[in-house]
Amino acid sequence: MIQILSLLMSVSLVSFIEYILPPILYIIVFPGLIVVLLMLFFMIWLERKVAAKTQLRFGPLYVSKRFGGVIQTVADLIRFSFQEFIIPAGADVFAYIQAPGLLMAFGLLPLIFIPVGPYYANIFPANYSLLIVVPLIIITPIYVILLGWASDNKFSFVGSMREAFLVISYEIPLILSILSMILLYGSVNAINGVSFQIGRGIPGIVLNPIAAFLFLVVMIRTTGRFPFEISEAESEVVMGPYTEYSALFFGIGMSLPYIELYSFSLLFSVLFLGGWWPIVPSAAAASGVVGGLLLPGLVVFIKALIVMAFLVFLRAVYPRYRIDQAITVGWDQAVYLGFAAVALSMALVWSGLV
Amino acid sequence: MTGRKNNRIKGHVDALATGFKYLAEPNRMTLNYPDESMNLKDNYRGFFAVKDKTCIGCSLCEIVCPPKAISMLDLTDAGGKKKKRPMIDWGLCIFCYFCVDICPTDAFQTSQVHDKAFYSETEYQTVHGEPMQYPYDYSKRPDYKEIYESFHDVAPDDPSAGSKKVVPKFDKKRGIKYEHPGQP
Amino acid sequence: MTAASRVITGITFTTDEAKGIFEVEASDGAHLLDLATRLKAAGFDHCLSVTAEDLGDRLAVLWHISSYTNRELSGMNAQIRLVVSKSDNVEVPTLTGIWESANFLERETYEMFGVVFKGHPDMRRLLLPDDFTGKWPMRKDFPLKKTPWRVQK
Amino acid sequence: MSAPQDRTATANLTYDELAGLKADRELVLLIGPAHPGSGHMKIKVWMDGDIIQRVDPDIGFVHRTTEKLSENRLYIKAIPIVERVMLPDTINANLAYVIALERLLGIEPTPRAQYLRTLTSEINRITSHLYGIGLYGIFLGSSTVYMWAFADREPLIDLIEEISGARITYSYIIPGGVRWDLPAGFKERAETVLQYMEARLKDYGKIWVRNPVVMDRTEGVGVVSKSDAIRLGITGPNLRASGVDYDTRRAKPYAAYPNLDFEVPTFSEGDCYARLLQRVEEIEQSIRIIRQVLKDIPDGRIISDDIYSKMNPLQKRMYEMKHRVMFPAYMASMRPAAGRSTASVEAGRGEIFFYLVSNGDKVPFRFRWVTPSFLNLPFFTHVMVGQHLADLPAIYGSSDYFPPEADR
Repeated sequence: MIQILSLLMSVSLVSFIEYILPPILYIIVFPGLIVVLLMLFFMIWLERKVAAKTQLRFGPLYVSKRFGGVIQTVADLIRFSFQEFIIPAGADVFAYIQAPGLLMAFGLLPLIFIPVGPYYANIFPANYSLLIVVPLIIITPIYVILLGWASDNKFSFVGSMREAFLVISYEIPLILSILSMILLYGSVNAINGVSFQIGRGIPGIVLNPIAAFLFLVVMIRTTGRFPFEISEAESEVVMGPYTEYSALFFGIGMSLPYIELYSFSLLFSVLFLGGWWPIVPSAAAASGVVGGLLLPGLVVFIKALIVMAFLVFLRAVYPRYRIDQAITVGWDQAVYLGFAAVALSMALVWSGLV
Repeated sequence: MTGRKNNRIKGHVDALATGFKYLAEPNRMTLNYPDESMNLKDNYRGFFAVKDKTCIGCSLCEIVCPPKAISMLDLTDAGGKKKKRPMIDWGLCIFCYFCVDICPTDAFQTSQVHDKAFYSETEYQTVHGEPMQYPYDYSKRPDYKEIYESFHDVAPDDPSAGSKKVVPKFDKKRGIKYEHPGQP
Repeated sequence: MTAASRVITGITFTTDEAKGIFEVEASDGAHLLDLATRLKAAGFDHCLSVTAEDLGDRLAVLWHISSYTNRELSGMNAQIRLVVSKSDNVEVPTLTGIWESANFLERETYEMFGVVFKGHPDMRRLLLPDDFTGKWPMRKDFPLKKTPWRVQK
Repeated sequence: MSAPQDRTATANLTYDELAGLKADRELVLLIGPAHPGSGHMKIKVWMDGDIIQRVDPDIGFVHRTTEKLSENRLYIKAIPIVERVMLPDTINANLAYVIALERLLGIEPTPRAQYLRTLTSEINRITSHLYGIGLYGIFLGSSTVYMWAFADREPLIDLIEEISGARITYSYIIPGGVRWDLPAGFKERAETVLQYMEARLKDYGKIWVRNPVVMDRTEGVGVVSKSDAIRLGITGPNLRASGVDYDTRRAKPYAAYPNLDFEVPTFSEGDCYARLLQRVEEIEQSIRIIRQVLKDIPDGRIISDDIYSKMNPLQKRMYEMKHRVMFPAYMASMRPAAGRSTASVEAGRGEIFFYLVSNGDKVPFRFRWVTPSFLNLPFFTHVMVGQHLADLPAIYGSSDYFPPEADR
């Protein structure tokens, strides 16, 4: 106890700003929890609003009418918080309660390993960031199966099995897509990837459009956007894995795809959209929190927002695929496309064009 | 537009382009109901009332009423004269206007009011638009005045009270456009 | 009904074209099956309705048939009528073997009128709830809560 | 093979033998009545993996004994009752009943009334098809086409509202004619709406009908061959999408249809996509019919002389002033002579068949309703078998099944 106190005493203001504040900032504020929450509010509202505009109607309007109903989602959150939380009679209570928490945790974890600025390397070890992000993203189906199984509902179980089938079928394309970018950038460190793109002046989406397209498709699939909103297909399996959940736990289930969408979009803008380009911090600025983390992070965030806005807009255009069609695409065409992406990267590296 | 051969890429591009077209130029057809309400056409079948002076108490409206929403009440007027008058149960009425049309003396006064709200079940049952007590309290008879105006005045419990009145206009591009007649 | 008749492939229909009635009466179950087979062969290819009429002490079971493919026959709703004496469970032969489209229609007639179609593959209730205890609601003797009405004479 | 009662009986079986025990792998899903994809009905589905083995539709959740109700009411009171089971196309139900009643009464409507019946019936057919297309959209997950279809019903509903004063339950057609005449300037407004509809159909084509995802989902799914469609007695657009060239409007002509020039579109494929295309084509044909009706509509009374002569002087004066038919007291007391009649009408979902029996009393002796959705029930028992679970909403949506209509 005394040791800790003395340690705290010895911490000067400078070292606080330099060593302790950035990780807190990173995890709690941006791109961590607070921005995730704000992003959730905004994104769900945007999705409803964009869909409504296409569909000849107004969308959320009456909560804060002057601002187009932008705090409708906050009102929904309040409603969810005061709803009764029901545990079904046949449910495995322990698993039923812990599964959404685990899902949420594994949905949020990848955010820590996605660098949104060169300063990131000073906070966390960034050398293997891509290698860590990929397994964290694709581990979620285990908990979705747990969710569906614990609910003791056939529709939940069918929905969670669908989710697992789909995520597994899109694992290989995802890995191949990221692998081709790793080959291209010559590093599993995402910061090096961004420096590569900024150094050449060409974003990854131009260097390897096949990988970018593939990543986009996997992103749509994994986050359950249309036309791949299959595991929660309302007219088929009610609400998929979340059928039996109510109150805040249902809110978790509803917001999880958006959180996944957020981490995917950040990764997409880092890997394919040139990261924090056009802000290129100098070596001196990169060592500061503002110049090395916040400003570049803002750029990455805006790019990610645009990607997310496009993906949520797809709801207004597409119906959903059937599960076997989606799985076939995942195991078949998408894998070939993945090999083509890898081959393209190898060809680019080999020929020395980049 | 019907035919099976389709270019997939063109199909995706067309679908996305159509979506963007409506996103850029939203063609909203919603009527923001409590804030705006429609000025309905003259023949709209809304609430109606019986003109007491014209009614002859023939019971035809009661006979023809499909949901049996009308029942004839035996009333005594100020002069001690007995007469039958229809009592309308708005909870049953389906607004088919069979009663209005079958009336041999055209004693029904119609209105375009369709969104009157009731607080309780007992308010459904009215004579001349005035709520009756349930069970029927014959001692509290309404005085025979023209109730017609009461339907046209916006009642305090009317959901569309104070709303902007709009007129629907057909439009070649937008289907229906709601216009504010009061505004230029 | 005006007594006109029309003959289609040897079967005489009592007709009233103004009212859209083309009727042939079956004397018993065997005759019914024979009639139906011949009508099917003549081109009546689907069953439009199966129903019954409660005639007091008897029950008339009706099959309305028409044709999708035969232009001449598709203009009429022919009906086969079989009158049987009324009891709790009236038994008549099913026509699902001849017109498969009679399946659900016969199930409905069973629960509403208590007509058991012998040989029907799936003679169960269809519309009424499982816990309904009354008997044959479409028969005229089914007790109703009646409210009186008046008619101007 | 039947399911082993004792679970330990399967303990010594090899994996392949276990897989052969179909009953053990069987999953029974109860879709409905509280399921977003079921409507007011329960569909009991036996599944083997993702493949549907057997379907048992349990209907009747919105059964309202309407046949019995109408057999205990005056003839005129059945008009609102028949409307209420088929809310998306009330005019057609109303028309079918009135035709049956007119045949009993021996009344012939006037030519102008016939054209007005055809006009409202075709507008109603468009709204009914839009309803079907919209619900098909939400079944496949496209909320856009759902919202579009329901919004685009609005101008059409407004058109009938101008004529009849109501939005859904018009009660517009009465024995002898119709209740209201066309308002002034109706033809121009109707033409505007038709042009709007035609322009919108192009956008429907881009975002929905020719959307590659929709084509993937619907092509080759839920195929009903021509012979199957006839054998199962499927009706309406679903029948024509299987290649059967049958339309009640042409086969059993009524109203003004014999005088009109229209086509009956058919498709030979019989899959879900064909049923979607069928509805779109029929909307185009309905637009064509409405244009003809508005061009050709004859002048004259909208109510037959039989009824007109029974009106009292005040009512006759009202008719001359406002072109609004008031009911003579005869409407409440009509007693058709004993007899029977049938009526067939092509509604949005298929053939409505009514069989009306009078024994000379003031109420019908027997009033048999057969509604198109009830005839389309074999979609559940026959067409869905062998398809994937995800195809169930696709087939259901494409058949345009409407539970209250089937339950009555």
